[in-house]
Amino acid sequence: MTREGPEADLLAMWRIRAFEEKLQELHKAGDLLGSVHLCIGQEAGPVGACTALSEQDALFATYRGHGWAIARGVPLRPLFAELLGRATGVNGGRGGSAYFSAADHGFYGENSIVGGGVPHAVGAALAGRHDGSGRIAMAVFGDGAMNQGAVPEAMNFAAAFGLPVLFLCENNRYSELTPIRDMVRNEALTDRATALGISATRIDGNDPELVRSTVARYADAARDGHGPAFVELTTQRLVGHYIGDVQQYRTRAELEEDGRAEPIARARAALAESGVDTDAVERAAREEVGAAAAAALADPPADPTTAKEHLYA
Amino acid sequence: MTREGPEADLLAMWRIRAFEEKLQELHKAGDLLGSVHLCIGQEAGPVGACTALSEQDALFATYRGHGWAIARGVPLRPLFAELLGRATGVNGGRGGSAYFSAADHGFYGENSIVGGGVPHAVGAALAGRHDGSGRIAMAVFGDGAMNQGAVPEAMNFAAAFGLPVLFLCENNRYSELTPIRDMVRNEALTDRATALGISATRIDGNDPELVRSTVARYADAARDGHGPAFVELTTQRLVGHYIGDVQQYRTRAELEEDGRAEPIARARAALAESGVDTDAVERAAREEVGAAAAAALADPPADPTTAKEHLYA
Amino acid sequence: MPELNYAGAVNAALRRCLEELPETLLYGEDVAKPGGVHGVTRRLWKDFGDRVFDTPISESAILGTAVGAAMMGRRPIVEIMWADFFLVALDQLVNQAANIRYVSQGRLTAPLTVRTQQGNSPAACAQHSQNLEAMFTHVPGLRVVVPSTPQNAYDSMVSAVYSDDPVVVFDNRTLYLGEKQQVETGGAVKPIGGGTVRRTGAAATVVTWGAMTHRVLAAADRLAEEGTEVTVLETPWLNPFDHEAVHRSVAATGGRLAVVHEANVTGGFGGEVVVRALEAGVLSGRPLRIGAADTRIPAAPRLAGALIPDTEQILTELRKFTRA
Amino acid sequence: MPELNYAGAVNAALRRCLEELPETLLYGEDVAKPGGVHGVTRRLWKDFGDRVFDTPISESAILGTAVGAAMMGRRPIVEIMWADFFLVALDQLVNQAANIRYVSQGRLTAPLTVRTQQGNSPAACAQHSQNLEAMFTHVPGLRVVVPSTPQNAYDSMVSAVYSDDPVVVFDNRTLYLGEKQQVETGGAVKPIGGGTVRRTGAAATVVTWGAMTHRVLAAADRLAEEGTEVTVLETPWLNPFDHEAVHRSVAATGGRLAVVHEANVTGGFGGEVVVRALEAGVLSGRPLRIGAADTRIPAAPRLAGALIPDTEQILTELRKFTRA
Ligand SMILES: Cc1ncc(C[n+]2csc(CCOP(=O)(O)OP(=O)(O)O)c2C)c(N)n1
Ligand SMILES: Cc1ncc(C[n+]2csc(CCOP(=O)(O)OP(=O)(O)O)c2C)c(N)n1
Ligand SMILES: [Mg+2]
Ligand SMILES: [Mg+2]
Repeated sequence: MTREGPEADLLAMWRIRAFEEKLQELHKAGDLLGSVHLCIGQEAGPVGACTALSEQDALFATYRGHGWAIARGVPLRPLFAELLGRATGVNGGRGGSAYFSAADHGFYGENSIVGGGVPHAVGAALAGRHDGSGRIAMAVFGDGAMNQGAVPEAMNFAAAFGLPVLFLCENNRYSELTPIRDMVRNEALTDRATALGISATRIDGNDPELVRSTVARYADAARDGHGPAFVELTTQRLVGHYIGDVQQYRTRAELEEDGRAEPIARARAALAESGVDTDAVERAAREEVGAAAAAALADPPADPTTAKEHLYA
Repeated sequence: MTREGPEADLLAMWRIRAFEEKLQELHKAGDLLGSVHLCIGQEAGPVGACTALSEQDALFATYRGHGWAIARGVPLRPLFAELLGRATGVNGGRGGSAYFSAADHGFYGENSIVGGGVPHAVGAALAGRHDGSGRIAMAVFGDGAMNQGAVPEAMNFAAAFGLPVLFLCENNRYSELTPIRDMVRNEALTDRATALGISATRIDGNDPELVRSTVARYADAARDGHGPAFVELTTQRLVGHYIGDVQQYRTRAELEEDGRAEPIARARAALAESGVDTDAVERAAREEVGAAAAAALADPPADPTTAKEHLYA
Repeated sequence: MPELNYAGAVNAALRRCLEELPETLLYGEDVAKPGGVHGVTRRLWKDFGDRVFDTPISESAILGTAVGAAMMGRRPIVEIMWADFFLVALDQLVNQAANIRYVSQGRLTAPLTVRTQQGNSPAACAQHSQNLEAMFTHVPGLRVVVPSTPQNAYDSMVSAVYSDDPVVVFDNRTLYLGEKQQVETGGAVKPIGGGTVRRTGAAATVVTWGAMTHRVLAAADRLAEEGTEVTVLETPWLNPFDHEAVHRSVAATGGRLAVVHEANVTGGFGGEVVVRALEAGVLSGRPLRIGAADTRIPAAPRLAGALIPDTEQILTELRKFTRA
Repeated sequence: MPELNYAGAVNAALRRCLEELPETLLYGEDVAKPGGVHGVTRRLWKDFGDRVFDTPISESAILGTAVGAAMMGRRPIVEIMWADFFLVALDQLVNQAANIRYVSQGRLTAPLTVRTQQGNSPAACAQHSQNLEAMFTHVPGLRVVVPSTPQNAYDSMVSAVYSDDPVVVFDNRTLYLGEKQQVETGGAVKPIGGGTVRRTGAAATVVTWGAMTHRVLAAADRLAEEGTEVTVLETPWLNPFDHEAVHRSVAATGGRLAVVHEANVTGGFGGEVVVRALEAGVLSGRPLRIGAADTRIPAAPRLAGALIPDTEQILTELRKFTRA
């Protein structure tokens, strides 16, 4: 299977969804604790966008970042291990579900402060301007984050200096339990980027190929010195804000509609038509994920005697 | 003389300018200490906007707020007294040049944190919605403040809830010693308001009558439930950011052009043509200001034994 | 007296304030229709209409509008969902709210209450685990309270809202769904300040607040079984803080003082409690400070557990301390 | 050795860092073309081109981009024009920079330096007068230094920039244009931490930092004329803080310890210094804490003067203390 193309995309999306579904199981079983934010339904964004990035590019995500880490190529076992508090986790259990990083894979971290990572991406782009790497950076954040002051500050900073950074807004229509439409007067979030002089577009975020080509185009422009860009991905989460959120704030009709729009259902239908055995793709993903989870569960827990290490140089 | 009309406006503008020029003198003489931000050249904004407000409306300004306080009707003697650290100051010397208030006159304070007062105005508008006062609120801030996160946060908050607040941006083209054009990619600052769903316009901020009619129109709309508005006033300061700033960052040509655009020169020329004795207007303002300053200088200094009072209820 | 858990007690206090004080408003992220991410503000939106509302994710706007509304005579109660999030908007409390009364010589006031919750819970990340009360107790002009039981959560919330000063109320989310208690609702509004003697004993005075209270009491019970009785003074109000009560107790317990909080030790408010006792001349020998290690807080519960005092650690340290 | 005032010394240190470390960047509001509102960064933009630049009034973006650039191997030096302005963007230091190394187990680091200045100057308003170092010393993961002389401003700036941890450097603007001093520029980079014995005497140990150092020394001189010699320990580095040096000195001065800072007393770092000495068992009798009154700072210099320790007040209190 190649890295691009609909079948590869489906596998990549399944890998993420199977990972998230496994977390649901682990949470139910009591192996996984705390607040865990799943991206079930939002897999097309990470899969499309990450395949448009180069190795040296820097990605900054949010607490809803598992899919982004996986799409960036972070191996599954140390990811599970991180969430399970194992010594073998990508951060030895220090980060947890909402705040881990895997710099080796260009994944410069989740962030559990809404908007907190967005200026980091701008800083990474600034670094790229000076270190000769040709790096671009990408910040991923939600619709709700648009209302957090650090985000427009970071966007303006990037615009003013023409920095090579892409702002990717995953608009899943909700911020925790509150719909974005109730929190803004103008729902066209791209207008905010345009107002800062940033090229902006809103696209179907459930289509990995469209995400890839859009991001690739802006990434090329950024590399060529045309400055930042803003891409809004319309998408949906099929599950609650965190594991345990029963989504009383959504109607059944809305959930059904989202179920039809979501990327895996769509990709599966399209590929099935062209004769691909999509069940096999799903099985492959689930096997990979299952093996990684089992291995991580068997990994040694983080060692409390090391808990004070690494605070200072 | 009536409250409105070109001659009243000229007097009101002269009152502000004479006040500020007196401060220059007092600073030179060592009576006035510290960082003092004058609004010389920017008098049309306060004069035009404040005459469009009602008594119960709430105004929130910045450290460059003397003119706004004066236009709101705060008497000159306690204003001077405040800046001179006198017990008779509007805040008994606690506020100083950059952070005084005079709530009795609907002047809810300067603020010396860039953008810090903008959410206060939104909060005052929110209060107005609940207290039956029919109050609207107005936040005044500079071009540079547009890049401070609290400002877009406050603007979106007002927009989302349709609150009766006017955002008045005094664009004097500089933030301290740095030109706004170097700090933004899109110089049309009104776009940022529009993007949030806020009606916005950019007008000649050196024309008090235009400022008044524009603000009055939006104030009426806000009172009628049409939500917030944003007015950008193009203007200029004829002096440094603070007393002592020698403005090396501005060319002589620019200063000369600003000298032609500034509101008092323009109003004087216009009124002289229609036969008004504008020198008499100036003299009247200077006399009033001179008397107030002299009185304030004779007022008792703030009493150090009271310095710990009023911290808590 | 209704039986309420901590969340229910706060809810009852908020309901009382909304009923009694028409100038109150209650807002924050997810507090209205969803009833709060911890369910604390459940049903208030239904009953009080547009005085209770959800906001954008804009902490500077939440706090800043509360300051502005308070200046105009409203009495806003706003929520910062996690204390860690204060840090994106601290200006509005420290540079703004705290200054208003002082600088205007009382012509303006800022009677607002900020509700938040803090501390570590299993697997919470480093950005959702801090205990930040000491940052606020260093700021003249702000009142600070860190309750621990349904009753004192109720009382301090009502007192906070009735106070004419800005008050920050720090809950701990691990307490919300704790045991129910008979809570005296209604009744006179208590003045802010003060604490409670939770048990008495001559071996030492242990001062504590917030979620640690329960661990300290459990440790003190165990210690009592071993024959050592300590006084436990719970002091939810850190500003105003009742230093005199501490000093009286320390004097009565041989000059021995221990302070226990969840915040990390260095720069924690425990240090202030100790120094005041020292300055008052009531201490004898070395005091004991127990708090989180001076590190960040890792997500893995086993790691965090090694850094944050639990009953076992408190017991061990108190045992050593009282026997020294 | 060049003769430099404090501002010149910082400028020289920045110049050296920009020369020696190509990965440094220097930015902030008005720091480049205008050379800084206090002239500290003058001419650096001319000489280092686009590595030195002016920014929008966006403290979250300034600090946040510095964090991001530092994670990628740059070594940013950024300015927050007034320490009070940290409060609009504290998240980026406390929730972000301080966590990076710890949480990533050292796979990522945040070697950034934040320059700021603080304290009161004549007629500065309440929002431009605070001393906030204690907020930062309570945060594990951040280094903190508060210099007082051209030489230690130079040294600590160089050490800060070379440090692989986030460091906050608090200047005091009243020192910038103070007396010139022979400053040893160049030379080996000193490790962070430590302090200086500024004078010795047996009557007491006085610990101080920042602008207060000069007032303390002046008071100590006057006290010496009266026949009482105190040791003055200047400790610019508050994290890491050399508690051992304080304890040795306290032990050598009869267990008597005074701490003087400009920040308000309650919750100030002085309390921590005292408690550590108490915990180390070197104190005897009551300590002395001198700092600003626990109020806001009013603009009128006569009012502020009544709240912030000056030489006279320090002298009076030290006199009483050493004679007690
Ligand atoms: C500064 C800050 N405020 C509030 C929160 C609490 N919070 C966590 S996620 C979230 C909703 C974010 O919504 P959105 O940006 O749309 O992202 P999504 O969760 O939908 O991916 C909120 C309010 C936070 N983590 N940080
Ligand atoms: C949060 C914050 N950052 C920085 C400053 C320092 N500062 C004071 S005035 C100013 C420039 C503001 O420019 P602008 O908003 O255009 O207003 P103007 O002074 O031109 O009226 C700056 C950066 C501040 N007071 N507050
Ligand atoms: Mg969302
Ligand atoms: Mg300006």
